[in-house]
Amino acid sequence: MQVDSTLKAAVELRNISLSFDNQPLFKNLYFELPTEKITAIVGVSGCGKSTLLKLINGLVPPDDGEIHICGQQVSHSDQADWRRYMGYAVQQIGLFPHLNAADNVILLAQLEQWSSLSIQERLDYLADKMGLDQAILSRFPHELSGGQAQRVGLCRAMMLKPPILLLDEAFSAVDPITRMDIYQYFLRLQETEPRTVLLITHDMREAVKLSDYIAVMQQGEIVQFAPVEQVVSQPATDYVARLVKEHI
Amino acid sequence: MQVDSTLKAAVELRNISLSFDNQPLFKNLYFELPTEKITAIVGVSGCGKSTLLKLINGLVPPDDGEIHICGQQVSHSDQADWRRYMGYAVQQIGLFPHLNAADNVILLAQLEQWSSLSIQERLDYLADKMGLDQAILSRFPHELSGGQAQRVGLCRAMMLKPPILLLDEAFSAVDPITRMDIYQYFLRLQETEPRTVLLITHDMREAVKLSDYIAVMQQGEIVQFAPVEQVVSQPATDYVARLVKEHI
Amino acid sequence: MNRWLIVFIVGLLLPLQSLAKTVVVGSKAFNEGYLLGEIIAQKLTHDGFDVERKLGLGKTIITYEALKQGEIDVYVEYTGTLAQAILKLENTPSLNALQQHAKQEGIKILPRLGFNNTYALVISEQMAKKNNISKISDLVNYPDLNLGISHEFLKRKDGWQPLAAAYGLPYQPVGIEHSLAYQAIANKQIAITDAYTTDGDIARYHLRILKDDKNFFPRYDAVPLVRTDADPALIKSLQDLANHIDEAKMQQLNSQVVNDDQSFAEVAEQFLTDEALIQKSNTQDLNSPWQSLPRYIIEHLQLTILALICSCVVGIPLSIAVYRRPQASRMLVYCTGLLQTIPSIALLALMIPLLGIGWVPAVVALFLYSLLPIVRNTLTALLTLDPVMQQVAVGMGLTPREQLRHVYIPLAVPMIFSGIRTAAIINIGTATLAAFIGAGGLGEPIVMGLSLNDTTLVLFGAIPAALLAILTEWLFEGVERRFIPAHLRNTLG
Amino acid sequence: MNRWLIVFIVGLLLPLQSLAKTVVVGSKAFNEGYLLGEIIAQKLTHDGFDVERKLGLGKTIITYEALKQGEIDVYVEYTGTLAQAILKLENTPSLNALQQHAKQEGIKILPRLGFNNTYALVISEQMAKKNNISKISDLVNYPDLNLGISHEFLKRKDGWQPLAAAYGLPYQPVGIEHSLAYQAIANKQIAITDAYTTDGDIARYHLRILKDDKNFFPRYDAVPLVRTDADPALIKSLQDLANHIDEAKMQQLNSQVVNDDQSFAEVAEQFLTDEALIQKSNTQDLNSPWQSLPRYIIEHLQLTILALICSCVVGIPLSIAVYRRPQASRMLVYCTGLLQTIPSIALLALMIPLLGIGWVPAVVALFLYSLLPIVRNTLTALLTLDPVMQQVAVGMGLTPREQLRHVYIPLAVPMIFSGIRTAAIINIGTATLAAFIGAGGLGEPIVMGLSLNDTTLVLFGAIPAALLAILTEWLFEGVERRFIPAHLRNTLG
Ligand SMILES: Nc1ncnc2c1ncn2[C@@H]1O[C@H](COP(=O)(O)OP(=O)(O)OP(=O)(O)O)[C@@H](O)[C@H]1O
Ligand SMILES: Nc1ncnc2c1ncn2[C@@H]1O[C@H](COP(=O)(O)OP(=O)(O)OP(=O)(O)O)[C@@H](O)[C@H]1O
Ligand SMILES: [Mg+2]
Ligand SMILES: [Mg+2]
Repeated sequence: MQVDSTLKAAVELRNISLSFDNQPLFKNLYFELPTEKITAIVGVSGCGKSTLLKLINGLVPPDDGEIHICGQQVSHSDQADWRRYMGYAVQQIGLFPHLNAADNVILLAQLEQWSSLSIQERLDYLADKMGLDQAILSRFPHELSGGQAQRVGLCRAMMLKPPILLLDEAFSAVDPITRMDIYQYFLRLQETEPRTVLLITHDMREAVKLSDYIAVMQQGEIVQFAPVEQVVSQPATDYVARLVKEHI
Repeated sequence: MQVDSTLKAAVELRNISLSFDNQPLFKNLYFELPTEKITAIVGVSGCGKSTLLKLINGLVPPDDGEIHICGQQVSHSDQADWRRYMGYAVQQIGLFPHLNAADNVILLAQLEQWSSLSIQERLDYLADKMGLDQAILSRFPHELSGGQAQRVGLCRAMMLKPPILLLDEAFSAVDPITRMDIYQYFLRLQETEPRTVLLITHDMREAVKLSDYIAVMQQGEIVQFAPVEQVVSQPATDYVARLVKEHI
Repeated sequence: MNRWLIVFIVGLLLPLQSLAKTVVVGSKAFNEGYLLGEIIAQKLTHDGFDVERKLGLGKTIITYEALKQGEIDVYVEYTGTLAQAILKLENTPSLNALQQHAKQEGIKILPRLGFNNTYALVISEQMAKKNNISKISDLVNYPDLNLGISHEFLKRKDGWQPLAAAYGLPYQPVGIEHSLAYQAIANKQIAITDAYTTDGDIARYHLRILKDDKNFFPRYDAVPLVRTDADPALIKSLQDLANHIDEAKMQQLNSQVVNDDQSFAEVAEQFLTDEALIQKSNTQDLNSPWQSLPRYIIEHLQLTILALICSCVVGIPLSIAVYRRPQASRMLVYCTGLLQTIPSIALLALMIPLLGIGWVPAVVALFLYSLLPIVRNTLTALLTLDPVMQQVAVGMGLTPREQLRHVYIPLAVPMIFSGIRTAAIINIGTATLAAFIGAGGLGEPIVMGLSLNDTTLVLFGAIPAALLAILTEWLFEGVERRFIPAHLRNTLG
Repeated sequence: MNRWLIVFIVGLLLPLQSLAKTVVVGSKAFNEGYLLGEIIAQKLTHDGFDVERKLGLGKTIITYEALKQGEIDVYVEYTGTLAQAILKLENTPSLNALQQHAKQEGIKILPRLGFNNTYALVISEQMAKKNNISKISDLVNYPDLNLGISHEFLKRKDGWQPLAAAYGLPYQPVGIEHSLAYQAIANKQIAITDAYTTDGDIARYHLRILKDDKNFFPRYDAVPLVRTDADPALIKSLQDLANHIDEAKMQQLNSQVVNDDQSFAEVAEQFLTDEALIQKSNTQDLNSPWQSLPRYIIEHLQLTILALICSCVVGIPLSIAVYRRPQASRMLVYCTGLLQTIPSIALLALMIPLLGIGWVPAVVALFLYSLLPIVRNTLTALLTLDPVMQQVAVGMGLTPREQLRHVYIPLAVPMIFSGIRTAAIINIGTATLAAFIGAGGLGEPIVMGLSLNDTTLVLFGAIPAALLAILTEWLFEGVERRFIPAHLRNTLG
């Protein structure tokens, strides 16, 4: 699959409603994810960012509304077919404890029956970019430090070169210097082979540095969704203004 | 127990050595944690920050060396007795899945047989400071967002008002605005009833804002340990300089 | 939560308590024993007692010991047996003397039922009339009569030889199978044989009992035995039966069972009504297994639940105590495993010399069998806990006991329950073997049915056992729903 | 990894294959049957065959069916039994005719061993000499002799009545217990009784068999039976035995067992050596259970392992197939639970009409019993998986099959193994009951020992069974060490 780059939105959520235990979280949410751009979602803890990613990935079915991926409406059961084209790094990292770091990363490629050569190549490439050495790759998850595990999870999400990437606070446990390297890698990648990336972060500077668009979420609503510069220069609400002021 | 505030170091590690699978991590590490001050540890992912906390808490016994807490040398088995006086928020959060958020927080107080009134009071106080409402407190861990869970973990560590607090990236999943509130709370607390706090962070600005001292760790060694201003103005190594430069 | 659990368990065990207060009627395992047991049971029921029957317990010594140890409260014994086989007295003492001896053992002998079931020589009525023979000493005059004597009586120390000596009988008897002897008399192949005085066939074959005019045979008077501390009301009720059954009556009752194919319950009721000892009840067939079904089920449940509780109470704490020490854990698993390799019948048999018969050895055996699944699942659950949870529990300063109580065990509970459920189901199956050692339960109709080749009776045990298994599953689903938060629960319940 | 597992399993099952190629010698369950079986077994062993003994199989029809279905390869039958009880022929046909009938059933009758074990009348040698009685028709002249005839012979359709009619015998015999008859003759209480011609007591009591000069009794010639497709070498070896045992010889051999307390193996070896059919071996006591121990253990292992493999192969996939559907999971647990409530002996007995005797029904029964712990643990493990792991597995795009194969099952493995280990241990225990239906194993010495009241023999089964249980634990510890990463392993192994 290739995301049709002429399409404005690789993913489109229309009129999504979702409640947990009769507590509505989303009410008629509309959201579109710009094709081949990096979009950051920021917002208060618990406002529904991770849940939005789960909706897109199909892990949580909406109570109501439509989800379009690459221009096609998909039902909850169809969504399974799209998942391999969406790399997904979950907030809890969630490495498989019975596989070592390398095996966690390459699992999908093995199932896709890549040649072991191309698997090794891709693994080495990603590990290098993420600052993981061979010793780390051969450890089991419980032997990794928090930041190492998070980067292994990131490699796992990116292994198949998915055209869509969903990153849920994927750099939060990585130290600033390594993080800079990863930013550089992403920005360069975006120039040569652009992906559609949706990243959740609490670091406004990360959002500004990495992304093309910023979506600000508040209590299950997108209060501002605009190119970075616009969010910084014309914050739509007080909340956005505070975010921008405190962190830039 | 009260930490003797005339003591320079509430915790002192002397000549600590530790290896994992014959890979030495610490070699003759010396570290002291200033009494009733906030100390931040920063450093590359995987350099040994979390392991240092585990050494202090007694979760990992050193291969060699001495650990002094409040001026007394403690053996690995003794360390158990000190743990209730050290609030510890682990990097993986680690809420108990069979208890709801509130029960996770109050467990230790219940075991200490606090009156239910003082338990409720303390819980309400902490929840308020951490921006957790009643609805969140009654949820089970798997129903919490990442940032909510992290704050519940923080409350749990602080429940017994421990004189020593070990915080392993305890704010990383919290949004910037809420985080500001928590900073304020900590700083005000430190003025009225000062604690000995050791916090690990990847956010240099957090370190600068919150802490009195900063320890910079590199590959199992403390390369600079000084008051914040000194680290900012006179970085001891290139690495420290880069850290300071990139993030302030 | 714990309160509910206790209420639940106590509720289930209550029937055991209430049963313990009923009167338990026992009997030895032969027709007359069953019948007398049934008569006593119906009399007591009529007098307002809550009666449990433990009929057909087996040999004399088992039944007597059961009475002494309180597993049964009354059974009918013969004075001769009591004197010789039980109290080991040399010559046959008077009833009074016997009473004294029994008292020392805590046993009280109640008044005779009225018949003396001893050995006798019988002759056909016709031949007796013809030759005017009425007592044994008359035989001296008829040396030409054919005597067919049962092998047992020929071999007994107090059998044929001393009898012949005492009376000076001039015969060389032929050994004969007792069951064929009457037919042989009817066919005139033999004239005289030995018999029990209450044998139902005596009337049927028109035989006359020769009077033991030299009082050679010891008396085997049927007497109910109770313990000396028995409820006076019970004794009173049993005394009503005194002298209501003479030899002829007993012969007739025996014959109704053997030859007319009536059930013990029918014959007993008929007798008691005829003698105006009880009023005729309107209930249907008393002997129907439907009537005993509740008792079977309750007994089965009690066996299973008691054993299960024991193995939980022993197995789980034991596993918890050793799980941190690999060697000890290994030993524990090996030992519980070894117990499993003892075949169930062998284990039950092994228990008898140690614990006697009844529900105690059965519960112990079941308890031993149900340890393995519980122990292994508890150990495995504790040893495969999420290491982060362990780190946090230790790191926050919980003592080892608190770690277990508040973290590890709650997290291990689904797996431990899984072991308990497996153990419970296996127990329900194995408990059907308990009937072999008189512990009752659903094994009773199964064992009876197998030996009588009565499939219906077998199903009376097998189907409820199967239903119990399903009920158990439901119950555990309910308990788990109560005690385990939904998201941690084995959702199939 | 999988390769090793397969090698391991095949390695364990190999003996089954090799045993399948041995000759299995059967016998019916009475002394002469055991003895003839042992003679054949030793002869075949001497001739280089790999011999397995399945002696004492039970009734005629079970043994015959076992031969027909290939579970045993040879046993000794009597021509009269073959004609009447098995082939249901009216009058007694010639050996040739019998051969024809048997052929249609795929059975080949080998030449007679030489004796005819039929009914006969016997008289004391002394009395015979005195009155010059040698054949049954002589009896017509001595109407005063006392005849004591066994109850069985009296009752048989082809027993006393037609015999008396055929010879015109003027006696009114007395029924007597067969076991007492010889003593009665010795005591001169009776003069004549019935007997089997090969009864070892005939010589001992100095009795003479009266010649059946009117050929009243049908012939019961002992003949080895094999299947028509039997190995010619086997037939050849068995033919060597032809005409080596006449009635007197058989009497003597029977007597050695019954009266001289020699073991079957000793008597058989003595006989074969005396007749120069084999050379005397130098080995110690052939009957020692030590000798059979390896076979017991191998059979036991095979039963247990086969059943365990079956229940893994069925139980684990079945649980995996249903675990997402609560209703189906519940049904599965209920059904496997129901199977557990059928008492083991009843289940084994139930199998006989369906699957005959031998190891097939035993394996099936064991398989059914070991399902529950495996199914329940598999289900519980899958249903209590860490939900984050499930989220990640689904979210990264694994198909349901891949989720199971690569995530859920590996994570569930410690718990599944725990179930398999419980099942294995329970199996080892329950397999001891397999001997009841001729499936061999360590139950064989236990069952034999229990019936002979020989504790040593019981221990010959019980101790290896216990050791097997420990061995099994070790084995599983090894397997787990091989297949489960250390940090996920139930560390006690
Ligand atoms: N059980 C273990 N076995 C082997 N290596 C281990 C084990 N635990 C930790 N390590 C290694 O020790 C090093 C230090 O780990 P630690 O968790 O202390 O790092 P950290 O400084 O906290 O990193 P981060 O910022 O990523 O959390 C890492 O390289 C890690 O891979
Ligand atoms: N299974 C659930 N049951 C009930 N409430 C839930 C459940 N899952 C999530 N929630 C609630 O929904 C809200 C949104 O959660 P979500 O994880 O999307 O937040 P978030 O924006 O990712 O927050 P964070 O920045 O802290 O990760 C939270 O208040 C959370 O408590
Ligand atoms: Mg989130
Ligand atoms: Mg860390």
